[in-house]
Amino acid sequence: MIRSNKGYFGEFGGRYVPEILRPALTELEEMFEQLRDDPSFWQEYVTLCQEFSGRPTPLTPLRRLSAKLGGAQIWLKREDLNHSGAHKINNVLGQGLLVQRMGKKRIIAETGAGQHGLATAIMAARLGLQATIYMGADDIERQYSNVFWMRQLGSEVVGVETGARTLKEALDEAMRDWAASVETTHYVLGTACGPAPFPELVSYFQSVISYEMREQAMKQMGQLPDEVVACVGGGSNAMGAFAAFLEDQQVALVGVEAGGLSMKTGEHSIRMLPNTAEPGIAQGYKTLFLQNQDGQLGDTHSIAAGLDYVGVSPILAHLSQTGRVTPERATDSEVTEAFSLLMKTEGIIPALESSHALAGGFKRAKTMRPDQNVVINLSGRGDKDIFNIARAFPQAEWPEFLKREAVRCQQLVDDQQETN
Amino acid sequence: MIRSNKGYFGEFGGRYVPEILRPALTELEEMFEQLRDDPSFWQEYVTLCQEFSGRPTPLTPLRRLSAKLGGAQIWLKREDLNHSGAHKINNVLGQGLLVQRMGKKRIIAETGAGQHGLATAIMAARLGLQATIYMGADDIERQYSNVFWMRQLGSEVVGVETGARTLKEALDEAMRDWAASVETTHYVLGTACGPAPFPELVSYFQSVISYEMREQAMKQMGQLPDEVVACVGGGSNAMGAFAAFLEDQQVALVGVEAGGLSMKTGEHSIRMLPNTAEPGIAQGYKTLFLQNQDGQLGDTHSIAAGLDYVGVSPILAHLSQTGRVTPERATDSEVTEAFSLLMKTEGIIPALESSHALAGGFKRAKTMRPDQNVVINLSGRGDKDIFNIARAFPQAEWPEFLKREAVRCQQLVDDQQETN
Amino acid sequence: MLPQQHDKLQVMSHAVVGFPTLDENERAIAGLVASGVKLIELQVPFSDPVADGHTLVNACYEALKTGGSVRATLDLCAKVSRQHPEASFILMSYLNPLYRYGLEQLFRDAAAAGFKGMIIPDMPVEEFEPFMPLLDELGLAPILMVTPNTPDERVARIAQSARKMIYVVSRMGVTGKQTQWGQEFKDYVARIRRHSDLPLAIGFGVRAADDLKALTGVAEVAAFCSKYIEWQRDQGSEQAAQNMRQLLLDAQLA
Amino acid sequence: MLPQQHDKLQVMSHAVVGFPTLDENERAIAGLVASGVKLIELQVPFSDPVADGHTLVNACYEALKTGGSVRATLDLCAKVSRQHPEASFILMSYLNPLYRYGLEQLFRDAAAAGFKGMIIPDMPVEEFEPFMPLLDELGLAPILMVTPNTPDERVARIAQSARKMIYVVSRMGVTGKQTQWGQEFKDYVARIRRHSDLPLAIGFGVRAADDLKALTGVAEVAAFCSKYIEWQRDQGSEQAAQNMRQLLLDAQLA
Ligand SMILES: Cc1ncc(COP(=O)(O)O)c(C=O)c1O
Ligand SMILES: Cc1ncc(COP(=O)(O)O)c(C=O)c1O
Repeated sequence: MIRSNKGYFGEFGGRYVPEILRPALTELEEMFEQLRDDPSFWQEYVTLCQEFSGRPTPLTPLRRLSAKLGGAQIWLKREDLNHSGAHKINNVLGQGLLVQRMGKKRIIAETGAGQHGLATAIMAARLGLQATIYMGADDIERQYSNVFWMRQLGSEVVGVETGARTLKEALDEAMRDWAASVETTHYVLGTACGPAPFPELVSYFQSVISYEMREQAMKQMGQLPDEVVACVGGGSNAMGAFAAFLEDQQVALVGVEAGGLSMKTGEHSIRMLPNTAEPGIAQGYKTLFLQNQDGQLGDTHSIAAGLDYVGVSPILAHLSQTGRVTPERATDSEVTEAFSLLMKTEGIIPALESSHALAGGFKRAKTMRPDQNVVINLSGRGDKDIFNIARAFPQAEWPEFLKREAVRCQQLVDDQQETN
Repeated sequence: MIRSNKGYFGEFGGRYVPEILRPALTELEEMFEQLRDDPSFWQEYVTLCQEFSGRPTPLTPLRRLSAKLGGAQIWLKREDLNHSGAHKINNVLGQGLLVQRMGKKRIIAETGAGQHGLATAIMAARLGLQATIYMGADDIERQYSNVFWMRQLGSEVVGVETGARTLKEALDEAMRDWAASVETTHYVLGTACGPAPFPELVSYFQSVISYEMREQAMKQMGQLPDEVVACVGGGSNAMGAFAAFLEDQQVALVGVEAGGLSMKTGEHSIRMLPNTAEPGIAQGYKTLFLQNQDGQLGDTHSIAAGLDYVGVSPILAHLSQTGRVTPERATDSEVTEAFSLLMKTEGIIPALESSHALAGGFKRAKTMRPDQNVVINLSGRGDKDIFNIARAFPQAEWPEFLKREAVRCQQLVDDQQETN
Repeated sequence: MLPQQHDKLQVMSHAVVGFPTLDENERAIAGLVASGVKLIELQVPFSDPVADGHTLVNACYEALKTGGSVRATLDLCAKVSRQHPEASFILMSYLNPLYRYGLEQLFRDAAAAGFKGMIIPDMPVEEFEPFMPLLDELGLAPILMVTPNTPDERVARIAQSARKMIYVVSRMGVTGKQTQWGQEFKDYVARIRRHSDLPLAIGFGVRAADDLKALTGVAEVAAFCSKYIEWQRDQGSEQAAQNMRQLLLDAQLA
Repeated sequence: MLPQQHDKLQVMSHAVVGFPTLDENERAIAGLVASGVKLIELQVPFSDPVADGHTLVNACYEALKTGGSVRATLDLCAKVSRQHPEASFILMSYLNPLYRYGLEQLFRDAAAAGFKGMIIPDMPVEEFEPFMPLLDELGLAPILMVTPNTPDERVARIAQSARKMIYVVSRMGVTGKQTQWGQEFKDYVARIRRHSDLPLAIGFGVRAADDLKALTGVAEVAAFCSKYIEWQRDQGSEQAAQNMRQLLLDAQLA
């Protein structure tokens, strides 16, 4: 695993936080420093992932699709089979172990599309912790199904009404809560970003993906893969997929960002390609941020809510600058195409986030030889996001169904109120 | 594994089908007879389940919940972690192997709630088969999200407009298709029912559940469980969960049926308790059917669409009559309570079908000693069914969200038509 | 009267008991007999008629609401076989309603009601075999089905328990669609005849005078059922009987 | 003028540059000065003001739309520090806008514009240390924050780079809520004084005359910011200045 230089990866990383948050981060860092080299802690974590989330996730060969594309053999690392439907649960379970060791009884988290919030709510229920999830009021409105589940799981979901009412504001609000509650509360950061030690800590837990991948590749391919491809939102699934291969220079590591509608400002979420993001310091750390001349963080767009983020893991910012990680992008329309291709050819429903990795991976595989192997990290499944996917594939039947279903459910709500 | 006596289990089972379907069933039976004792076939099946669906699924201890209820230790066999979100995929993958061996290129299936149809559509995409899924027109209307996925996966979904327009009619219609296409088409039956060899064949594939469970119990508990509990719709997940323990008399096997609203005719789907179903012959086999005096199959009700079925596996009908399997029931309200309890205490979202097993299992565990172990088969996850669950837990926010979402999606559809 | 081998083709038609009503069944049967039809199936409606096409499925669904049942079918047969001694009535049913009634009792009551034979699509020959002595005693014929994909040994076994006629399913599929009557079909009929001297009733896909013409000289009976029920449904029993009369004229079977 | 240790409590207040407009900022500051406020933070609005409460967050969001920026803040300071030589202006900003500007250049330009100090909540002392010679040369004071949970060694390190005053965060949490000023708080202030002779500015939770009275004799400065911005937002800058005047009278600080 990669190690920071006092929280820095090259010029990126660090801990730029209000003084009030420093002690909690220091405590977390010290605990992490002690545990990371303790093999029994890793074993405890792996066992938890196994018994609760079904790890190891398989490495699935895509025989029909590889033959159809006619290039390298394509394999999927199936993080979609995790409990909760995405890799986010790995990190959350790991942090849950830390929370138990710290003796804290309350956790908070920010969430955009709701995936990390849902994973956090699941962990809180499993461990008996009180959870508050901050979510932009506009995100709540658009991702109500995840809110529904978080509440059913017993978490408090707080809508954030400030600013643009989306992920950024939710993150800021969670920070504010933490500033007031830091002595009893752990902030479960959801990706490999934020102030040290979060980027390193989240990557450490997510690295279970690539350690499994490595072992599976040796068994199933008889060799290391030629390329590993992952989508990059905050960067946690990518760091998880890359971590175990960083020293293996023969394994190309490819991070696919959200190309959105175009390269125009505000129409994508690309941070690692030239002429996009610039170094900046915000949200507690230094990385490549999409921002304007005045250092105001910029607007982003992606068809996949989970990739719609202005910053990127400082580790990836560094690795892309050193050339170890190759940045790629996939546009919204390439993404929906890859999504459909995987579904129809292999019977797997990918998340729109993960479909970025598919689009990038398919493109690269086509240029490679049939004796080469590409592993694409399928970070999550799509069926948890039917509302998002129905938006990505507009069909007249869907709004019609929703209207009728709304009438039926309204009736149920009314009936219930009568009997109460 | 249990073996039939020429397709019969005690007085139940058999093959009561129009003459035209007999050759296909005989072919299937002969193939199955050859393969079932071939360890390399089982290995091929297990490998497919592993690489595509992530088996083995874990056996998750419910520590907090067990402590809270204060009885036996409760464990969940996590079929919800399968690809597609339920145990249905096991059977479908197994039948996929048979289809490949038979060289057929087309499959058909019936589906009620859509779970088996979805699993079939997934298998068809993965193996490159053409699939037609029959579904009652009313079920299509209420379970549109599954229809959406099946179509995205490339399957043809045919709405059945005859009769009551639900599962029964879809099954009949699939049979009719099969009668016309039997030489090129395989009928992927979705549960341990229907004419021989389906009950035995489906149970054979699903038995992977209990073979894993047995091994895991020895490793994790150091002994066999005292009870294994499963919900019973057609009976496939129950047979899957029971199969490996049939000879172990010390392991109690409990099948929980849908108690619905009450014991009144038409308000439940209980077939194995006294004064409910009677022996009958329909849909190709003999079993306990809910029916009236004149032998007309009856109306059923359950909060869980997948348990809403008039018949039951002939194997379970037999095993419940011999006393090896103990029938239980859970009412709709006991089910929603168990659903919430599991979510809030352990962070797992169960399917409503599986919540019947939870309700039954929790009730029994409470009466047992802390040194005893109950394994509940969690046949599927609930997040695939948000529409069903939202109906089971009426909340004013949900129809409001649906209305707004319908407007947004209508806009997208209209925009798209303009640009076309 | 039931036909003999090599008799000229006759049409067998159909009633779904309770469709559109029990009273209307009687009038419709009278109309059929008056039109010259001498073989009539009385179908017990069933909740799950897997071997039927949409027309009969929907007719069953309606018939159940108006009181169609095993009992009603026996009663109807008792009446119409008295009213029309020149016609033969065949009990058509799925197995479960009969099974619930009690098979032995049902066979006795069916014979007493005047039924001459029985078509039970989901009752395989193996299940009939133990009852053969009783059925022969009662003079109640199991009219068993063969299909294009029934293997020879099985045709032989079926032929052994079949009585009065064999129901030859014309093609793969269910009732209510069109069939081709080419050489392949004739070879198939010939194959069945090698196993039995019984007259053959051709079912599935007989929907027009041309079909009847094609079958004349090939088989002894043609089942003209779904199409007749469609007439009855859309035009009423009286008009359906007139259509039937015209059909027999057009097919030169009147 | 910036206070000396043991000076009587004075109020520090606030402007978000661009809120409600750049022009209005000038009038609001004139009002504050006329009311008797001699210490004023000029906040560069930022897209992600993590350490602020809702009032300031929303003010930032609005200010960005009306042209609030680093440049505008420097320009505003240049004007108001000329107009009000009796007042001291403090640059308040999150790090990124300054970092993008270039820190060294920013420090020079800020000093040239007349700023006397800087509050940058997300710039830790470690990042200031390399700039201390330059800042001392420019006479631009880093006003560093300490919080109740800052350990002693770190207070000592902060005290070393702090100039002119130390910003004492009164409690856990963010701006804009109420705080208790009991013994625990006094112990906390005493703990800070053990590390530095600089005057102390108390921030977070100062929202009424009673708070100011409680702090009189305890600290040299009280930051009265969120509440003032609420007045400005709800009642306009003129009324806000009058409220401020009344506040100082009520707190016996006028
Ligand atoms: C399925 C899935 N993949 C990827 C991401 C992006 O996050 P990260 O880059 O941290 O893996 C998300 C975020 O919600 C997600 O849900
Ligand atoms: C999750 C789940 N459990 C159980 C069932 C009931 O089927 P069976 O009794 O065959 O397991 C279904 C059927 O759709 C299902 O989806």
